[in-house]
Amino acid sequence: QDLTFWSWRQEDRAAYEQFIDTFEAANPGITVTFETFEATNYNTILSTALAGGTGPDVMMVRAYGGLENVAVAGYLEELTTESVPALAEFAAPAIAAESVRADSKIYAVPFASQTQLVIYNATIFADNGIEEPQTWDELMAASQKLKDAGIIPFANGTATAWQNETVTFGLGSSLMGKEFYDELMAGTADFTDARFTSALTSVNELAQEYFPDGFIGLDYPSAQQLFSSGMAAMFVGGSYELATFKAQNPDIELGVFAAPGETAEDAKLVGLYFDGGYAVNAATPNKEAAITFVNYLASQEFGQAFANTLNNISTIPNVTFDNPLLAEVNELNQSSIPYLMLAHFRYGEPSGSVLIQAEMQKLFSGETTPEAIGEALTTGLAAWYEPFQN
Amino acid sequence: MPQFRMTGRGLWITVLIVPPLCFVALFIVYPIISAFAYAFFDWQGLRRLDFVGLENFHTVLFVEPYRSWTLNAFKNNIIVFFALMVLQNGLGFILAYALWRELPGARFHRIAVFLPVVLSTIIVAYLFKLFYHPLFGVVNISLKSIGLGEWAQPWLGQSGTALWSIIAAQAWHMVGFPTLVFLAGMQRIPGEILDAVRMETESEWVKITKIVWPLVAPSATIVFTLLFVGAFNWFELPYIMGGLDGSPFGSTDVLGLYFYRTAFGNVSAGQQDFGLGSALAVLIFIFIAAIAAVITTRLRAREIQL
Amino acid sequence: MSVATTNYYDRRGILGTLGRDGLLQIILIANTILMLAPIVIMVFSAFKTTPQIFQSPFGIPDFSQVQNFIKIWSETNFLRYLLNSFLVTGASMVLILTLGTMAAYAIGRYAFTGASFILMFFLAGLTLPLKLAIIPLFMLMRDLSILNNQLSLIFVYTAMGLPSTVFIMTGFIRTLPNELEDAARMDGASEARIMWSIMLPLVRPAMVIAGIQNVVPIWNDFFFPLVFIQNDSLKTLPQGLTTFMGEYTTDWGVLFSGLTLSAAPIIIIYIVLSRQFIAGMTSGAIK
Amino acid sequence: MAQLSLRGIKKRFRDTEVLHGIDLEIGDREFVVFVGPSGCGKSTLLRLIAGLDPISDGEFVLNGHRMNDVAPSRRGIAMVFQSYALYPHMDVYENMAFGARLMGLDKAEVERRIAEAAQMLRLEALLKRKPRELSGGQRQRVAIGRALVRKPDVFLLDEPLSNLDAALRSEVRLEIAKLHREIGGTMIYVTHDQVEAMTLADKIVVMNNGRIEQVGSPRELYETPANTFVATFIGSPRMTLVDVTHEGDRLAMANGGSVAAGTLPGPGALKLGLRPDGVQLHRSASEGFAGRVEYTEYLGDNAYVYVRLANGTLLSARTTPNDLYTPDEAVTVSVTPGAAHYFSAEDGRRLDP
Amino acid sequence: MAQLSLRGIKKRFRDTEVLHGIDLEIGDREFVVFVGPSGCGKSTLLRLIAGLDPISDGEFVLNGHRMNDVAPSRRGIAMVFQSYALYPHMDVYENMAFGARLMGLDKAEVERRIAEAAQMLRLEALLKRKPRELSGGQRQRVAIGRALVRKPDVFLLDEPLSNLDAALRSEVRLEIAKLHREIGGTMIYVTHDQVEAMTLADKIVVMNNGRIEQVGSPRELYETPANTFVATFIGSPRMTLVDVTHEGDRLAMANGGSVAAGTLPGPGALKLGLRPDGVQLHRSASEGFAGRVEYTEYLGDNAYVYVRLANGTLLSARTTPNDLYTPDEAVTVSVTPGAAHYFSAEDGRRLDP
Ligand SMILES: Nc1ncnc2c1ncn2[C@@H]1O[C@H](COP(=O)(O)OP(=O)(O)OP(=O)(O)O)[C@@H](O)[C@H]1O
Ligand SMILES: Nc1ncnc2c1ncn2[C@@H]1O[C@H](COP(=O)(O)OP(=O)(O)OP(=O)(O)O)[C@@H](O)[C@H]1O
Ligand SMILES: [Mg+2]
Ligand SMILES: [Mg+2]
Repeated sequence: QDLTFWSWRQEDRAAYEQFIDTFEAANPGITVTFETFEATNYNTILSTALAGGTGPDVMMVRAYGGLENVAVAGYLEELTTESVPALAEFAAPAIAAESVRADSKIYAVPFASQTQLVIYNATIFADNGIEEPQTWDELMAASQKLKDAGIIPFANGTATAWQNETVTFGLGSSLMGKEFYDELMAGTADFTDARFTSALTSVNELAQEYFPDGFIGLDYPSAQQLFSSGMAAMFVGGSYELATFKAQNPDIELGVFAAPGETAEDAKLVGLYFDGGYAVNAATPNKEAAITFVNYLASQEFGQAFANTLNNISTIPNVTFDNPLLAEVNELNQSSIPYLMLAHFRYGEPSGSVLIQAEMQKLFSGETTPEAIGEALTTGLAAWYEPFQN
Repeated sequence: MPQFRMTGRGLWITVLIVPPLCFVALFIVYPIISAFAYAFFDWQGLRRLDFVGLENFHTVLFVEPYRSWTLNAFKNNIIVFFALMVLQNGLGFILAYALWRELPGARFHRIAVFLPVVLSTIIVAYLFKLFYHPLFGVVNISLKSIGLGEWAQPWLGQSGTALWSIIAAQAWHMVGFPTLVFLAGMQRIPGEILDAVRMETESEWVKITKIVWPLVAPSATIVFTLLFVGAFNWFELPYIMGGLDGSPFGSTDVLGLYFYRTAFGNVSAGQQDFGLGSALAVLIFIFIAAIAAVITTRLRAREIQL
Repeated sequence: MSVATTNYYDRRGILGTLGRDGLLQIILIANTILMLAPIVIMVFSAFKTTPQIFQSPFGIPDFSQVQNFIKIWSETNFLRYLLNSFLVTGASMVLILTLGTMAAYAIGRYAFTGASFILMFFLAGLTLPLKLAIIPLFMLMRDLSILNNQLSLIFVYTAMGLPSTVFIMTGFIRTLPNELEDAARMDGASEARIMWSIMLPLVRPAMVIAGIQNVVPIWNDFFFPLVFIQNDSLKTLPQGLTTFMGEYTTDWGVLFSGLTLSAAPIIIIYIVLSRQFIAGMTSGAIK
Repeated sequence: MAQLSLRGIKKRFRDTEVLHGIDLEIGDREFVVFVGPSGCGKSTLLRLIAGLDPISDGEFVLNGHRMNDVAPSRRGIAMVFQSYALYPHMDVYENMAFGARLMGLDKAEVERRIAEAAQMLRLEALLKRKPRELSGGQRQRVAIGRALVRKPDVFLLDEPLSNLDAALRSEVRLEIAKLHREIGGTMIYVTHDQVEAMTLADKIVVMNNGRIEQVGSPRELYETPANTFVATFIGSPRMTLVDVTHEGDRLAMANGGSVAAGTLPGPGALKLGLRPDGVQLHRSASEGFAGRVEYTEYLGDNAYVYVRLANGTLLSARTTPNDLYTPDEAVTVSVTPGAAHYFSAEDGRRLDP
Repeated sequence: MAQLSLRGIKKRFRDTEVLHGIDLEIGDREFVVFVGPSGCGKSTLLRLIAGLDPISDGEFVLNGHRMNDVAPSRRGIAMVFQSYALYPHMDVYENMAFGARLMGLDKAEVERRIAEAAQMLRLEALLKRKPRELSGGQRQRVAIGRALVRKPDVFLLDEPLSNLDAALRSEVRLEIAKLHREIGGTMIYVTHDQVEAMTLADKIVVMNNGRIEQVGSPRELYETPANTFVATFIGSPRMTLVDVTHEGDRLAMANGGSVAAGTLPGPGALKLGLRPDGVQLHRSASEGFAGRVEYTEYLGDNAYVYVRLANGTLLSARTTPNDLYTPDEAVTVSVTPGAAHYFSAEDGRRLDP
């Protein structure tokens, strides 16, 4: 049986082909063709193909709202602990990311988690005698020191819209704190909360001071470039950047830390989310083989290989990480809050991501205030997010 | 016999006209009409639900946040249209005028002016992104090197400059087109008419405004119409340079992006809605077609037989 | 009267004339530099490493540094993509020009009822947002069983190119002298013969214009291949390179060599044909 | 052999009728010239004969066969167009070969005919050239050659010389005359040049407004024009028409003298037609029409004096270049006996004694 | 007042020189006509005078002021173009007002001048029409009106009638003559029509190949052409040149008889120039050149007989329409005393006794 398997991870092609070889060796009679698509157009292509009835047998789907689009329309096969027993072992947030909210049915096997944190150039830190900061003030001080030394402290730019979200939650999660998150989820707080707005204030101060000149006009690839070339010392980003930086500059020594809170006692939180999952086409004629393949994708064997070759945090339980950096990220993940907007606010228009991205861009260019952002987020989301509708 | 000749001719015309007509009908008109039909249904993600009449149209026009998004994108399109009118068509006219005088090197200049037109939008977009780079971009570096360092800007990052920066890239890319169309128009002005003006005035301004401009009206019709259609269908350049969201905060959002984003969703929004997307597309199409028809007929009326 | 004319004589005319042409010449030169500089920078950058691009964007590179090109060559199916692009673009152009000329010939040459309606029908094709129709188009291709087949691209491109081709060619064909047609008729040529042997050779410049007009977007398009083509060995150059460059978003050097490689064929074609193209374009083809 | 009959031919474009019924017989080997003012229907008639446009009404018979519905290429007619209509992308040889090949002639025959035509028209050296590399006169010859190769019974030529400059014109005109003598087909020739019409034609057809005004030899038309239209159309400077009253044996002009009448039907008003060479001017004479010199034109071998007659008509008179008249001089105009033409005052028809 | 001097004017386009040094004086109120074969540089010279093209070498002086570097609009010169060059988007009034307004005239004055010009040219009824709604002759008049309104010192007209048909042509020609008499500016007029040149000019300038061949009144040119070029260029049909040898008091043609010589410098070879009206044909005569009639042309008031002389030259002779010669008839050609022109056999210059 021939399976087609679609993905937007063009950069992982070689690795996947290797995984597939392993799978095919273990399951004679099933062959899998791996096809990748340009990431930004993946949704369009997948929707089109599914709607046109020619979708792949197995596919990567985005998590959260992205999954719902496809799943609700009935294009995805429901996965259960019967069909894919391994699912029972997965962490609850990971499963939630691949389920439809209304009925909590699972539609995909989550494949990776991503962590929003601060990546730094260990060599530069060492050369300037800088330690991983424990408080916000230390972070500011360290940045100042770098700046004085003629090094750009942070490489980030915010011209690419989604980077604003990364920067906000990569830097601000600890400042906002777990309590804020819990209250927000419970519906007892909203974005006008002082914890949220003051975190934004701090993030903005840092950005204005220690991001590159004209960072609001700096796009994502350029920012990556600044960091990987060693011109900048830190980069607020996701754990998925680690591999990229290494690829761009094999000599770079990387370190990671969670952006600190006000005091050293505040829990250092990272933003955590699940990237996407492997789903099965509901209309596939090769359902059996597809389920077999998905089971493989949910196996620990695969998870381990995934972590080892792709340097990504597999969501499969009990995977260990050879790479010390990954191990460290995995460590940091133990103290996290979900990547807020993606995990909870991408189910309607306007989405929380769209709002925060736009509002942060405004803030960075001095056209709004943190308080106004809180207001804008709350009222904006109230359009569809029931807890805010009062 | 005449009957035979007429049917023979009719058959011949049919043979000529039907295959191309079929292509357009099958691969453009039919899919578009089916797509327009989406606008009358409610959608949940990719799933078509009930027939809802004009509700989607109502939503995109009158319900927040769509209303302000629609207005914002529409406003930006209008800016784009008028800006390109000046930058692309206006400059094109001037360049055409200069090329037309057959000054030394005109051949070379002609080839050069059209060269960017053959480049793909991706190339143009990447190039200009690099140029606008706040730290290493050619634009800022040049400004600094001539002592205008304080004019250096994060061009694509500010609402005040982002759209204009993209417009400038578009003008660079396409200025060759109106140039050549105008040039073609100018070359059809009889030389003697120009000599006649020169006998009457030395003023280049009078010559351009009172004689050349009115006489290139047919070129202007083509260029205006195509620019109008192009400006309101604008997609690729802002997509690559500003992103699908019209970054920063919607200041580069245009109807093309907005409709695409609404129909197909994007990474940050996640939501796909073919109903709203199609409704937008229908509205855009009706708007473009109506105005383009008006422009064309208005301008056509102004044209003069030489 | 002669007093007035004497006044004329005494004012200077040279500066006016020379200064004006001088100004225009300066505008032209500045514009040409502006037009060419980005392209030159693109080509230069293709030979640089990323840090070099950042540090000296204008610098002249060492042209022996072709590792960027080698990377593209060795890591992608570049040749395959290129051949596919040629195939798809070539086939589409042949169809566009054949069908477009046929329609334009019928509309421009024969007065029959409905001619202007048909012309309007083609013109409407210019303003339709085809991206929206991607799903119906996709289903159509599926029903025709040409998904994942270059025919799907060729058909869509042909349909997209026809409106502008008919638009350009109709105007041009209309301007051909009737007497040639009459002469051929007197010589005993059939309608098809007249079109093929007499008229078509004469509209070659218009075909070149229509050709270049369409070849650029078709050559560069990556949207439709993304949707219709999944098989790597069927991908076209822009699609293949976009996929490839997706992995190198931050390696500007590779990016630029990719851009340079994908632009090179069309720039070369343009320059080779520019003589005909400009001549055709400026000899009143647009009407 | 070519005998053409046009019988009651009418032509309508949409709802305007441009030919109102043309009857004409053209004999074998005749050289017929159509003249007439612009827009009178000459080209239209030619195109009907060629079969390029359908005949709305009436019949065209060629050698006894009704031609109305026969395709142009099957009529045995060749046409030389005003703008030559050479195929610009073919060289001279191919231009001539195109039609011949389509007739189904074999290669050798085509070559033979082209060689023959090329020799006759002195085109041998030009066979490999494209039309744009030829001068006007050479193009003209190629256009004729193309017609020749098909060996048609009838040649149609629509203002073939109008694109040439004066010198070339008279040269090519001579060639056409010679050609007609040599190949002897029937030729139908449209022009609005007097000299061409007079010098080439066996028979001139004067058309006006979609009707034939008169058919005749050049001499007939010049000497006995059938009406005022033909009278003023043929001859340059044109014939002067003077309104006179016939009384007794005198023709009197309103307030301005009289001249002797020739043999004429009854008394009354009529138009007197006077060609420039049919009048004399006198500085002092008792008899004749009174007038004043308006201006003179010196043409080298001739000079023309324009005289404003007392009734306001402008009359042209030929004088020798040595007779000098100055503007405003008073003169008397007398008529050379036998040189006067008489036309009806009502309908302009020739009045014959 | 307008006194034009052209001094050693040369014009080069790239590396080809098309005017090789033109010297010419044109007086106030003169009507000067430039004639010459196509491509000889007439239009070029006109454009240099107008200032539309720069002068490569030499000087153009108008009323004592050097004009080489003065802009066209400041020279006080108006030009009427061959194709009229009316502004298609302006109506007749605006066409005329455009230049006048640009001169800085006030509204009332512009209106007055247009009214005046319109009246003179009978354009009053057409002032609101666009050029495309006018006939050829009317357009011509508007173009002249446009020039008139600016009250220039000099009018330049480049083949202004070449686009008109024969009838309109002679009409407009008369108007131009009248106009010159009325407004009295200096007029420079280019044409290649003999009749126009002869009838309009005070002074004809014959050009050839970028040089002036002769300047003179029409009569001078016709009667005493300075060389064979002018002799054959002026007059239609053209003058026949016969190669003869002067021996004693006879001019002998190679194997074909001789005629009496006029007063002539020494013996030797020379070219004898004979106009059609300067020869007689005889069916039987002992003295004269022998030849055979080749063909005849009947033109109504004249007839021309073309005779192939024994030495191969084709000679044209005017006869009356009633003398009928048939092709191949043998004739003898005699020369009207005093009508012969003599030119040097080497350089073609007129030989004056
Ligand atoms: N296709 C047509 N449709 C309508 N009217 C036409 C058409 N062709 C010719 N006519 C009209 O028929 C009349 C005769 O035209 P035709 O071309 O025969 O004139 P002509 O005698 O050849 O004139 P000219 O000397 O200017 O060539 C004109 O009034 C013209 O406007
Ligand atoms: N812009 C130019 N560049 C090069 N050569 C030119 C240019 N304009 C005119 N000539 C050449 O100069 C010569 C004179 O041209 P001009 O137009 O003055 O001739 P003309 O006497 O007016 O002829 P015609 O009677 O045909 O109008 C011609 O040989 C022509 O080819
Ligand atoms: Mg005609
Ligand atoms: Mg000229």
